[in-house]
Amino acid sequence: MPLVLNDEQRMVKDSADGFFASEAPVSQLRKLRDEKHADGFDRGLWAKMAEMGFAGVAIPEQFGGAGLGMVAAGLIQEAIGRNLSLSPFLSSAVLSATILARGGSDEQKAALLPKMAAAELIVALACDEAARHTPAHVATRAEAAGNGFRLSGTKTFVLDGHVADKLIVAARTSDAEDEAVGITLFLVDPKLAGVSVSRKILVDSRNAAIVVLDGCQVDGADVIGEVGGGYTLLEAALDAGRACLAAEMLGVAAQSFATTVDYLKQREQFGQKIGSFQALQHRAAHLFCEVELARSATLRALQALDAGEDRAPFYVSLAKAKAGEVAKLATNEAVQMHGGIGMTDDYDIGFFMKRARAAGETFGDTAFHGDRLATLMGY
Amino acid sequence: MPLVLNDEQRMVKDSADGFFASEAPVSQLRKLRDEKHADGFDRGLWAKMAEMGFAGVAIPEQFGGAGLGMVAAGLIQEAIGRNLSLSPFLSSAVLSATILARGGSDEQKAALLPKMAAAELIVALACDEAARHTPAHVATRAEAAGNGFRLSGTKTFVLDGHVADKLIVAARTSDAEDEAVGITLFLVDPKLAGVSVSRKILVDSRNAAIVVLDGCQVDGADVIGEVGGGYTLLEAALDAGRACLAAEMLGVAAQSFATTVDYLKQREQFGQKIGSFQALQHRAAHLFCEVELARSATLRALQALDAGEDRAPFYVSLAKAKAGEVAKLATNEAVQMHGGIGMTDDYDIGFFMKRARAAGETFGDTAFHGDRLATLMGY
Amino acid sequence: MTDTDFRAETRAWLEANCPPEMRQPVESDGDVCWGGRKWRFKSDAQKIWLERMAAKGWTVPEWPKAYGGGGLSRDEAKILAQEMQAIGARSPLSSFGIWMLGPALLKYGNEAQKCEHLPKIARGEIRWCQGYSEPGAGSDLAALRTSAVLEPGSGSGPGGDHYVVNGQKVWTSYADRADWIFCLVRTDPAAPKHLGISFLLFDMESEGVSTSPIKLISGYSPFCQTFFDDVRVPKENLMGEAGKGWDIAKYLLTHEREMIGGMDFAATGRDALHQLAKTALGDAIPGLLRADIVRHEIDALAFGLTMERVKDEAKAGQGVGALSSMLKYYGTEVNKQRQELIMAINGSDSLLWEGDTKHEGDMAKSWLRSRANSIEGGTSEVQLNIIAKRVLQLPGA
Amino acid sequence: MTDTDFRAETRAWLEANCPPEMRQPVESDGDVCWGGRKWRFKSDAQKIWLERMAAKGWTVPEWPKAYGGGGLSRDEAKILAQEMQAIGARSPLSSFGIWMLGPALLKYGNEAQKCEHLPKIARGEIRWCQGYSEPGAGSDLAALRTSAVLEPGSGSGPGGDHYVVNGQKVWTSYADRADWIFCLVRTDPAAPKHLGISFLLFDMESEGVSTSPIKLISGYSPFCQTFFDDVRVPKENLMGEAGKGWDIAKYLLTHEREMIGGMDFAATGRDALHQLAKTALGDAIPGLLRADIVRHEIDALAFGLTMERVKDEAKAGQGVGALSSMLKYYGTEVNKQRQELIMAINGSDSLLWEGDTKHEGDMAKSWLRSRANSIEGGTSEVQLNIIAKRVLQLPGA
Repeated sequence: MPLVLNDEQRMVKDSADGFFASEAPVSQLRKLRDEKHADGFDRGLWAKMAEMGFAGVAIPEQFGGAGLGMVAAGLIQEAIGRNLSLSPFLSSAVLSATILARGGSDEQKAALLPKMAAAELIVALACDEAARHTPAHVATRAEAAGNGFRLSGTKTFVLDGHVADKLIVAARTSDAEDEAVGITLFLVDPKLAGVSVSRKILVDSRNAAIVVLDGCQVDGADVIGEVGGGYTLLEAALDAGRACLAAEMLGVAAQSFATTVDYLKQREQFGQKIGSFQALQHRAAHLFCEVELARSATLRALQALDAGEDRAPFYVSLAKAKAGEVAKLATNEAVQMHGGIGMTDDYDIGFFMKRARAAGETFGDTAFHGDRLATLMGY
Repeated sequence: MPLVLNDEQRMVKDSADGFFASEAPVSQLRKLRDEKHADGFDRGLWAKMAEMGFAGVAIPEQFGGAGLGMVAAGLIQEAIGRNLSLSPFLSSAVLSATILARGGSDEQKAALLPKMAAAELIVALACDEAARHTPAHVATRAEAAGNGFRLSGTKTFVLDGHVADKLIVAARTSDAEDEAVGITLFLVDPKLAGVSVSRKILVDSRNAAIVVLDGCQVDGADVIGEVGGGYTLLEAALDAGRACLAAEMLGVAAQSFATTVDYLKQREQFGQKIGSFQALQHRAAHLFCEVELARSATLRALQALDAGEDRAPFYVSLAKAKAGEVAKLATNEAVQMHGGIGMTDDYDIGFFMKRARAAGETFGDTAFHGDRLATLMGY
Repeated sequence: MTDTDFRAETRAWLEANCPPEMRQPVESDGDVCWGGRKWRFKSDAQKIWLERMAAKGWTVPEWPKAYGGGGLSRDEAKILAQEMQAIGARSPLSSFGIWMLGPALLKYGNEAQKCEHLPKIARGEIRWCQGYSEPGAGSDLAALRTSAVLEPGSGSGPGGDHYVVNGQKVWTSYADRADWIFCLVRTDPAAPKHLGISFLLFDMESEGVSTSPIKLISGYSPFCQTFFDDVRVPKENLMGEAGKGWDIAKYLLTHEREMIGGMDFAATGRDALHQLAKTALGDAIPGLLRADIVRHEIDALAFGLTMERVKDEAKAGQGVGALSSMLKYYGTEVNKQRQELIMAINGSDSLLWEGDTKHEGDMAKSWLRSRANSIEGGTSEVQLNIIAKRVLQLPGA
Repeated sequence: MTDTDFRAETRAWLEANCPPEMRQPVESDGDVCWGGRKWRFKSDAQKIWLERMAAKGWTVPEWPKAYGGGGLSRDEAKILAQEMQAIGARSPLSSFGIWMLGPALLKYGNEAQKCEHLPKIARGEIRWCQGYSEPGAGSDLAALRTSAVLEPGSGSGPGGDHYVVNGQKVWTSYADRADWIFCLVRTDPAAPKHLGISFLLFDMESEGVSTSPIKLISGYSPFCQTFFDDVRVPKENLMGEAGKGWDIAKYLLTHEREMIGGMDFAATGRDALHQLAKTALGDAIPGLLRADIVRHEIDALAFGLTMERVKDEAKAGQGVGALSSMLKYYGTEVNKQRQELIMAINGSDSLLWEGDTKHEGDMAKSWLRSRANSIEGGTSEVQLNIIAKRVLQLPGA
């Protein structure tokens, strides 16, 4: 498949670029942060994202979604990255929608996906248990009890957990030699007895809750997919999320870079535009190349997911690793080249650096994905 | 101990700097290379190095040496690095002298060290067996036989092996759980039956022989130190060699850097001195810092060896790792900043890059010493 | 007194006089005493410790006794520092007066200025801030435009007794908490850029001075914008000659560079990064992260040794000089890298910003704070320019 | 013809016409045919293979048939390349004529020049070299001083029929083995630097041309110094207009950049670095080396995808353009890093230079050769300048 966007994808790109720039620019992030908004995002925006078809981008048309696939999802999240727009897009529309669309029962799909596509229901994924992403390390237990299971354990870094109407929880239903075996995914209502959700505000003004499950009772019908076979679903969802995070970081990097190049053309020091200093020119030119490399790797990963390639995890890790490094470099260079003003809260560039760090950390950083890449190459 | 040279060391430095610049400049290396010299070094120079006390720098005064220690040895080798001077200094005066001075019997010391200090006898160390340095991997066997041992195995990368009057060979006298145990060091005459030495010319115009031992019979009196306890001696010698290599790479880096700065001040392009281009200025300024860091780490390692600190191996690996990276950077930047002329054999800078690579590889590269450093930190 | 005697005496005095509370590790901002008229001591112990140390002149051990210092030799000062470190004693007083203005006053101030200002710095009575950068004159410091005009004289004299200062400074550290400012002003607008600058000292309570804190991306506000609106400053508050302020500024910048570059490494009990990693992650450290940590430690250790070597060489009179830019540049880059790795080691925990637990947000804030290291006190780019020009003497640099 | 038919036909033709020997991997220099008057075919098979391919125009598949090309569409050319790769067929002919002069002739040459030179290039009869750089004019190519002066006319005409060329070129690739040179010369010394330059073609056997090989640090001599001493060149050998040579030069440099940047990645069967490491070291790869390899592979893979994307975008008409500098810069840096890592993986074996075994010295020579990648065809610094100026449009760049 050629590494270019097709016509449909270019339309998605144009509409996403326009939409987020006008409806959810960085100033909205600043406002929501400063007023310590209870949700941490604007529900009006989220509703509009449903109207645009964005909330249902990864949901099949038969369940009310747009069924556009991962390249389209990535283009939306790239625009989100350019504008630092806040919404439960990643948690609900990408991660949870992928799990339900792939592994949900007909009843679960019919009950949940249309509402998710319509932005009437937010579903969050509770997977991580340690500070560093290790998806197979699941200590949360699901013991058979009543006509279902009783869940106990603590989940950290549950993106948008504080606003979730439903949680998807990974828990261990049996022990096995291989850590990846014996994990089951459950739909959990956060209002159930034995579930407590505490919001944590992060450096990038996004939220990731801690979810404590203390003998919470769920029904057999709340199992997603097969008992003990949840890891495959989980990895598929995580890879979709990682590829979209790569796209978001690409957006963060590209926008920081564009802002910096503009600044280099305006700011004067020592009687000339600082953009005329060759040392800065060379660093900017190098950065340009790096952003282009991140773009290629990201597009390839998203395409591989859409095509269902066996090598998709390989390309996803490549994209997440490369885009993570590039976003880190681009935002740090942006702050440095802006000098003092880049360090002030009044100026937007710092928000990009914060988001680059958080997105880089989410679902595996460059070290994680570099190691995964090496393992996938049998190395 | 303060990180400065004392008066004695400064005298050594001055005399070594002057000596090698006048007696063994890069042009001598070029000449020996071009005429495919049989020895690969000038025996006249080596004799003069003995007169100067350099050949005996690490040999105690009671055995005819200068007994000046490792800081002094490092200063000599730094000057060697600046001038790319060829001699068996590292192999005989540092590595082998360290082993014999530390572990040799009184007879061995009396018989060998004075001649080594006088440059009348060259002793080379045969340790490595694999392409990547792994000193404890010794497959060469020493089976008890006659009134001594019978040695069989193949040694690679025996520095100056082709001109050695004696070899020090590491061989396994017993198997042990820990690879480091059961290694014994032997003095071997390369003219013995069952020993074959083949010279290999390296990229830096130095030599490292392959030594094949095919049931070569040695005497019990040829064992250096204790049977099975050779590894400690070996490591001590290797650390002395590594610290001196760090010093040599410091010299290589500093000289390449100085040459490059001179070139930046002379060469014109686009109507101005290329040294006025800020991108090159910043790279040169960064390189200046890196060379200073390598200098500090190297001096600390040499001092730690002289003081017999327990942490000496830690500092040696730090110095070898850092100086290796800096020499690589400095020589590559030197070639790049020289442009086309730097790629020509007629110009000297390429010799520095070649030596930096070979010295970086010798007795463990930065990856080896970074890993060793981490292990020493319990990590 | 021999060094051995001095050490024994010092140890005994510290044991007797350093309050137990002042031997606890510094935990929060208020634990570090900055002094000044507005300072509120966090505890009696903090106040007593400052008074006792100031009485001995040991807030500034190497300054002359005549100006409130301890009159110690360099070796004695080193012993004092070692003995304080041995019992974990906190520094009794931190201030820009001690680190920056003091050394400049000793070198460039007149006797009256030294007698007036140095003892107050030593006793923590007056807290100073630095008025250097201006909007539009960041790295290009000498482009500053804050003006100081001598008032017309009354009658026949050559001019009045006061300068009238107008303009705006930015990045003034803690201007809102400082009592006095040392300030670069332009006294001769007609002179070439570097020559029309003078060095002025004045009270921040003077009429016409106002400050406004700048909120940083870390959420902290250590810097202010500072405005001068017809501020009248007595003529005798000029330090050095009029028009020679740039020399003093350069001298001070050198001090600042060394301070910032060495800051993190001077911190007592700085843990090695691999220890932090082992504590946080146990033995299962991802291969690429381990490699990054090892490479960082190599640089950090070699840099630490270089700081040591530069000091030792200076003491031995062997230094190559002009190395403060190297220390500033490399030290801040190493520190930034270290903060980046601390974040990586701690994964999602490092991202916490606000929350109920005590130290939540600290990690991210330290990381963000460190980003400024390579900007403040002369950017990394300016340091590299200086090395290229002064050390390497490259053309046109 | 449909692509499917074309593929089937091509496959059958290749099967029937590509000699088995020409399906073996390239092992040494002589295995690659460069053509020209001085070429000595290594084997009959090499000669036959060239003749058969040239007869079909498939040495230059996309050139028009009229000029000796194959007249294939881009898609057809891709199919041909795939089918050749599938049976491991060697390229029948490599040359600067094909890669560089040909495209420029097609764009800037007149009909007579195209008819004269293109078929000879396609058939491998004439081997070309490039006369660009001069001593003192390396990165600053336009500073060249080789002069071409029109002979005074005989009688009343505006000038004679010949240029007289004097000067010196350096870094002329294989000038000692080439038949003709395409050469930048200064025809108007009075015009501004970039405007006085013309593009001249002439025979290397002309009187007054001499070459002297330059020995490189790798031991190879792929470049020469080339001297022109009153070389008479017919006026009609001027390509394009007099004084407009710089435009042609820039066009050609773009081609050269893409070629050098993509060189290593275009190589058939390039092994991934981790495979080399596993083969050389087994599973016991030191942690830091493994990390370096992984990081390199990330960059190399992302760069490979970028090469692909740039081509695909160009085809789809979506390209951002001016990316040849990016490919040249990044591709050569990645390749240099790769060579560095191959040396590290192979440890002391990589250092071998001369010896009895067949491939001894190859690794070190490839490593040394790669150092020139970021210098030849415009240094990395020049590429970064171009990106800053043309793509980012930074001021004063």
